[in-house]
Amino acid sequence: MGEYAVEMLHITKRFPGIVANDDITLQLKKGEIHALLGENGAGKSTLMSVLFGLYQAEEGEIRKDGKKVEIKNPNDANALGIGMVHQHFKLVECFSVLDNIILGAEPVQGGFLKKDEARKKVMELSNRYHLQIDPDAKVENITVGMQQRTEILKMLYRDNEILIFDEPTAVLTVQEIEELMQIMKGLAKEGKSILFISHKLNEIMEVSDHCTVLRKGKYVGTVETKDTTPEKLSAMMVGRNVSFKVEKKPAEPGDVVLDVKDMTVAGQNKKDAVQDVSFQVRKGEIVCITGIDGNGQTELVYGLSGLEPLKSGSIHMNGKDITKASVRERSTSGMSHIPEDRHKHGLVLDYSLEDNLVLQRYFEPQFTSKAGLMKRKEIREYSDRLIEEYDIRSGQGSSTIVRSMSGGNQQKAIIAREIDKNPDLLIAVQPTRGVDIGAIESIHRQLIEQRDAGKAVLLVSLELDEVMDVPDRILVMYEGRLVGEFKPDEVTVEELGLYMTGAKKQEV
Amino acid sequence: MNTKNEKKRFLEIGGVQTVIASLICIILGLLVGYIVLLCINPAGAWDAMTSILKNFLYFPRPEVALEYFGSTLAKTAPLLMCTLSILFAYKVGLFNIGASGQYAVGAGLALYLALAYQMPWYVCMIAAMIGGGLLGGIAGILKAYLNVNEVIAGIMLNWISLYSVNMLLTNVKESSTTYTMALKTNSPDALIPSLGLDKLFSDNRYVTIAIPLAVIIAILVWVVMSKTKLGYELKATGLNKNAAKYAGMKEKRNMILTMAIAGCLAGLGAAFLYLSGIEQWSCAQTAVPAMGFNGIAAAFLGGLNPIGSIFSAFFIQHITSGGSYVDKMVYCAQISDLISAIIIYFCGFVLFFKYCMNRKAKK
Amino acid sequence: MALLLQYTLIYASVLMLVALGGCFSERSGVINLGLEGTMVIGALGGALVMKYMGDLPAALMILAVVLGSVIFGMIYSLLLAVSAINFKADQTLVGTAMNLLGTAAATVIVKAINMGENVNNVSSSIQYIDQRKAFSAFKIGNFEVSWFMILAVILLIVAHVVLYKTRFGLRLRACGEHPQAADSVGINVYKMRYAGVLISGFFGGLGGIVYITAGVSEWKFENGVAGFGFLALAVMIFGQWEPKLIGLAALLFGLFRALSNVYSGFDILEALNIPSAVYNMLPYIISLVVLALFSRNSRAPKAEGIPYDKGQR
Amino acid sequence: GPSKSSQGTGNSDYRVAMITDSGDITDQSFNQTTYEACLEYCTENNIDFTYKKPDGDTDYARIAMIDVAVAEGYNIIVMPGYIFAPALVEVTYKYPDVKFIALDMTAGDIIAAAVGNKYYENPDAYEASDYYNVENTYCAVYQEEIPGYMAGYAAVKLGYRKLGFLGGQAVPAVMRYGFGYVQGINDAAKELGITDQIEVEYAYGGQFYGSTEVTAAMDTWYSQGTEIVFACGGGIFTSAAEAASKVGGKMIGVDSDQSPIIDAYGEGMTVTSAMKGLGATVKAMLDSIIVTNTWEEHVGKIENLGLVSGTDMDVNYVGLPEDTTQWNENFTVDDYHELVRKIYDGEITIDNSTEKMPEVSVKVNERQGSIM
Ligand SMILES: Nc1ncnc2c1ncn2[C@@H]1O[C@H](COP(=O)(O)OP(=O)(O)OP(=O)(O)O)[C@@H](O)[C@H]1O
Ligand SMILES: Nc1ncnc2c1ncn2[C@@H]1O[C@H](COP(=O)(O)OP(=O)(O)OP(=O)(O)O)[C@@H](O)[C@H]1O
Ligand SMILES: [Mg+2]
Ligand SMILES: [Mg+2]
Repeated sequence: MGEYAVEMLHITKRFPGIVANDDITLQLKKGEIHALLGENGAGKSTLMSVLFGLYQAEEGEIRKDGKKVEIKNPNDANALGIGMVHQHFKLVECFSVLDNIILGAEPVQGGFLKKDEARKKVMELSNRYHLQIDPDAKVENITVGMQQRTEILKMLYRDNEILIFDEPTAVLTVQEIEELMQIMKGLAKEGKSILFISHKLNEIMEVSDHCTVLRKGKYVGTVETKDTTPEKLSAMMVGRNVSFKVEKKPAEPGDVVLDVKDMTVAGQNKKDAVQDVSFQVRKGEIVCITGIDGNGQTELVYGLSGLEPLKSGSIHMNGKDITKASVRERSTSGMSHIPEDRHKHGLVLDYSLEDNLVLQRYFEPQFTSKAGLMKRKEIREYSDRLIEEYDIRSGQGSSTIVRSMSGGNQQKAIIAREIDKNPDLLIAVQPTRGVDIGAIESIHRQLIEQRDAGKAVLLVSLELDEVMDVPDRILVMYEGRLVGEFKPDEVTVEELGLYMTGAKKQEV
Repeated sequence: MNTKNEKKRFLEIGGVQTVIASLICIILGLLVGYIVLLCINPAGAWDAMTSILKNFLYFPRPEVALEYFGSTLAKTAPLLMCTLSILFAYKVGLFNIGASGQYAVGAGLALYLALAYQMPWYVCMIAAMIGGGLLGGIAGILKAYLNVNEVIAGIMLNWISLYSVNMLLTNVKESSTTYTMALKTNSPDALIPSLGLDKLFSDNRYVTIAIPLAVIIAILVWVVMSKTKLGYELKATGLNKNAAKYAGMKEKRNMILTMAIAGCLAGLGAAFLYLSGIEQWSCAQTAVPAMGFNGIAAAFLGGLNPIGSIFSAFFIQHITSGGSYVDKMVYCAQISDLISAIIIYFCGFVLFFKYCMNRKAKK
Repeated sequence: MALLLQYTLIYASVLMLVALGGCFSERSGVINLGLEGTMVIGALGGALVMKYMGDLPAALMILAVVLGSVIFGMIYSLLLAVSAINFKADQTLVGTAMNLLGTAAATVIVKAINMGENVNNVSSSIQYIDQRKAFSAFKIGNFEVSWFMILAVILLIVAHVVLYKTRFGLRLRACGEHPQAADSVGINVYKMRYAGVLISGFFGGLGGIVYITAGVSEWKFENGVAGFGFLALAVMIFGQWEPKLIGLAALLFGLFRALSNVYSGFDILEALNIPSAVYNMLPYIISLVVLALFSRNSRAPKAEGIPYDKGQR
Repeated sequence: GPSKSSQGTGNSDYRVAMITDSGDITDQSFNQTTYEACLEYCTENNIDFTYKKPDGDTDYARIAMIDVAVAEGYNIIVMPGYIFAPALVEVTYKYPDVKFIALDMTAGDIIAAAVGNKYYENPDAYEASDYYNVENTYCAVYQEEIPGYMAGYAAVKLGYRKLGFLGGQAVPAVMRYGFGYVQGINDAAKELGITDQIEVEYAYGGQFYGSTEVTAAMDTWYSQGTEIVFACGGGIFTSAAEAASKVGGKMIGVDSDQSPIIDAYGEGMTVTSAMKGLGATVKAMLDSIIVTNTWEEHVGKIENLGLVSGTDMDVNYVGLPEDTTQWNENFTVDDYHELVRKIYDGEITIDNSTEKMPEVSVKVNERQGSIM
């Protein structure tokens, strides 16, 4: 028995046209938390999928406890005690939490489910690891945090010794992230070995023992976390130094661009998601709305952009009443919107990049003739320009199908499209979610450039670094209401947290 | 090396792939069909297969063959319209299985106006188009506002239309038969004009301007889908209705519009057939018109491309008509249905073969 | 009244069985639009058994008929399984082709058999006058209960138990909702979908034989099954893909179908003198209205109709 | 191809082709009887025979099949059904050397096919012979109303009071049977002075085959007291027989003596059958062309085939089967012969129109639309 729980030696995995993993070696010690770091598309998820049996590597071998093993499918992985929390949760929405946990490893008698036995075991695990769940709740009705805990319980239920977490924190709130870090540390202390993927260096610094860095499918190196700094890590990952502190001049707010009064938006359930919210955004300032996911930010943006009607209240933009205006009218009168969910709203994934880049302006005379024919040549020129200016990387340029692009580049395309519209008001919702640090830097820079060009920017984010660094003003949202307003340099993260969880309140 | 590259590039062209994939499906279908024929009666299999494939060429005299070529074309026109109807909706992410019902309604209105009110052909044609469009629109509204799956709504509407049209057309049927009155004798103005086209096909009077019209409409559909703002919007709605809404498109309206246009196409198809006089509606009909279902096959066989559909619709009609020349003393009448059903089944594999070729070409 | 009940139950058994078939297939993620064709082929299987094994003792014969029809139904459903699961063909197209193919194939086969026996017998009918008598379980006055009705009820309960109480059911449903999730916990999605489609062949085939023996002792295969497969799909949706509700929906649809046949037994209805086309349309109109009212929160399996590709994420 | 099959194996210059109408040769009715008669005759005489089924229920498709048959070298074309009228109008001039036998074809059918519905406005203004080639075509129509009448008359005389008529589709031949049946019932009831005791259920199935739906409707009839049903339309009798077998109901067969096949559902179920000699006509015509050379006596005619003699039952084209009809003391074979005589002599007249239900004094419950 060696010191490694799992070794992945010289793994090479190719996809048509790309080497996703090129001779990568990763050794996971028993009882350690090992972080995996790399830009979007560096090959992290692929490597983990190989370990979990979702893909087969073309070259290289996997060793478990020093012995060579074959992992052909998740069943094999399970048998070897390897479990994975996927980047995109793999939960059946209409099943209960309990059903999701036992799926694939059901206790049965003659084919019939023994739910009581399963429930007992799950609740035991839940108590032991402080993983709060409601076993009978349907997954579609629970928070992302609980979904995450369900995924973790899924692994523990199978007595897995090696746990893979693929970007588990991308969708969690600060509190939930903190909780998760504690859970991971606890698991490691129990002797479980953990592989942890994240784009957030502070998390890696906090929990991991080692960190392996990948770049463009290649192995860059493995370092001991306690011997390194975020700066060093990012340099390893991107190949250059990345500045974390956002450089910006003080704001010079001008006229009011967006004026929201007593806005109320209906929610999924009986309760209104947004209640009597009023605020203003001026030219030349970035206002950030923050709060824990599910406190009405999404609906607030839907209301602003016209995706959902208001129940009451009014919206004025540049003095004009746009309360009842359609999405299109808002867009043409100067509103841009970087949506929260780029796959749901932001992109037509099966359209080409150029078609996506004109998604908000295809109807303008420069792209469509009077007869209704699309001006293909002009569209191509426009798209080529944006690709060049915003450094959108893709396989076949303008004609690339967006689905095949990496998440970070998809996001860049949206940002390019929305900014190039030259809006008076830019609404940016979670603009950096799931994007690597190099891209985060450039997105932040662009938001500030917009501000400096005299635009109004409304940022909606729950990424605390972003909330503290980018905006000029912070508004905290809790249960559909605005409960606090701050200047970034006059408030601490802890203070914000109190407002976000409803522990403190002020009249706004 | 160079030629290899060229070959590779040639294979990468979407159109080439579609044609090859469709040909593979046809060949597979014919092969399996042939095996079935062999199983039933080995002696007549070859003759039967050639009769099906020859269709009008079965006639030794060229002028007769030409005449029946014209008839095949006359029946291709409505099939092409149904194909376009299905294809159009499919491109927008909707499955218009209701084409049959829209077709029935088109036939109902066209024939009713022609026979009860002696309306001229263009009025009947427009009415058929509107009728089909309305029915399609209903399915669209149900989908857009009430989230009713359009396939199921389409199936229900097919039957409702069939029974309603039967009831309506009973008012204009021949007094001693179950058929609607013949247009030639009862409402000659309702017949689509030939403008001399019939002369090209040994005076086949069913060869009307419906045929070139159908081809023009196919080209029009292609232009709309790939070149216009409307096509851009509709396709975007089909691929991601949330994104369409986000981009300020009226996604509900687009969905309804799509189904309505699809319905118009199917309704027009019925007008093309019934106003050519080649067929009379039987008011005792208990099966939904097969045209709509054949259209599904033709749409896939044509690689979901409007231009490809012109050829695939012709091919499907060609073998359907060819089926009637099979020697009925050797094989029973349903054998031709069987062969075309087999080919239709294999049409389901077109996209798969295309995908395979794509992968091969990329490698 | 007894007649209305009788025919309601007859139609309900058919619709229930076929809808359950659709339910299993869709729960696994494959839309089976080819149930109409599957019914015809299943009916053919059962009819052939009656033709060739009609001399068996009643109980054995019934068993053999059921077996014959379900085996035929299952084999036929492989056409869908192979194309939709392995070749990722469009399920709606394949289903449609199967409907066309089912009637044509059954007719060709029966004609070949009939002509094989007697060159001049070109009919596509199979007769089973005596055999059919065995299906009657017992009679209460005018009201005749057939073994098939009893079987349908049993299978309804079995379907419910399988779907909600067994490991197989849980896994099947997972594949129709989120195949990637199922795959990631080691469930073979392809296998489960095969199972779903084969079960739909089982039920579809059984529904076919029940349909053709319901009211006649001779079936002409040219005529297919008169849209029952499609009606069953509506029953399935109305029943929200749940066996219990499918049972109720089948009863409702069966009632309307029966009413259109026996309305002349009711003086009020006869006095109304409504054309029978209206009665024929009723089940379809009602299902459309019902769908319009209840589809907003439709609980269709999320992944139905989408081919599963292991490699794709 | 046609060239190949034109070198037939038959030993005659004549080659016979039959075209089916909307049904198939398996319809247990019109097409099937014609097909079987042709096949039997041609096999006996070693003559090439084939049949063609159009690929759709359209005149165009029917004409196409005639074109094919002629192209293949067939020179006697048999067409069963009024539905061929438009085809007849078109092809008889086109192929002067081919001989056409059209069954169930009235002059009205031909004229309506040629001039449209305006024929019905003024039927007397037209002459059928203007519209088709009388040099090469023989048409025959059966007087189905006569056997229909006989069946209805006999049923009432035999003691049945609640009767039913189940047609296939509402096509002229079926309607003539049905309307004749109702007239027969009415006349018998009048003779017995029991018109108030008689009730007739009247419906079309909408199809020429049995199905659960039709059985359900028949169950309703029988369960409400209907004693006997005249099932008239191909295989639709199976549904009526099914329902009858459950309650010991009775049936009347159609076209031929159907007692053997209907009685499979229950011993003694078939009271009688309304027959017409379709097969006999086909054979007689083929014989007149091919063997006896008497075609000239028939060609150009549109014959009404019904009663040829008031006394010799064997030569009549229509009638009831004497051996299997369940005669009793109220209505004997002799009474039947008397009835035939009266009809032949014109003492009894039967309306043969198919426009609407005949005016009668018994109660007729006519169903709106067909069952399917
Ligand atoms: N199923 C697939 N088919 C084809 N190519 C793939 C597939 N999965 C991954 N790739 C390719 O492999 C590369 C590595 O992808 P991977 O998902 O491992 O990246 P990642 O490091 O996890 O990125 P991210 O940080 O965005 O999650 C991608 O750039 C992509 O082009
Ligand atoms: N079907 C596919 N074909 C080719 N490449 C793919 C495919 N699916 C994913 N990829 C590639 O895999 C990489 C990672 O994809 P992934 O789904 O992890 O998105 P992501 O970049 O992490 O974005 P997000 O943050 O939204 O999850 C991307 O570079 C993408 O190009
Ligand atoms: Mg990843
Ligand atoms: Mg990511």
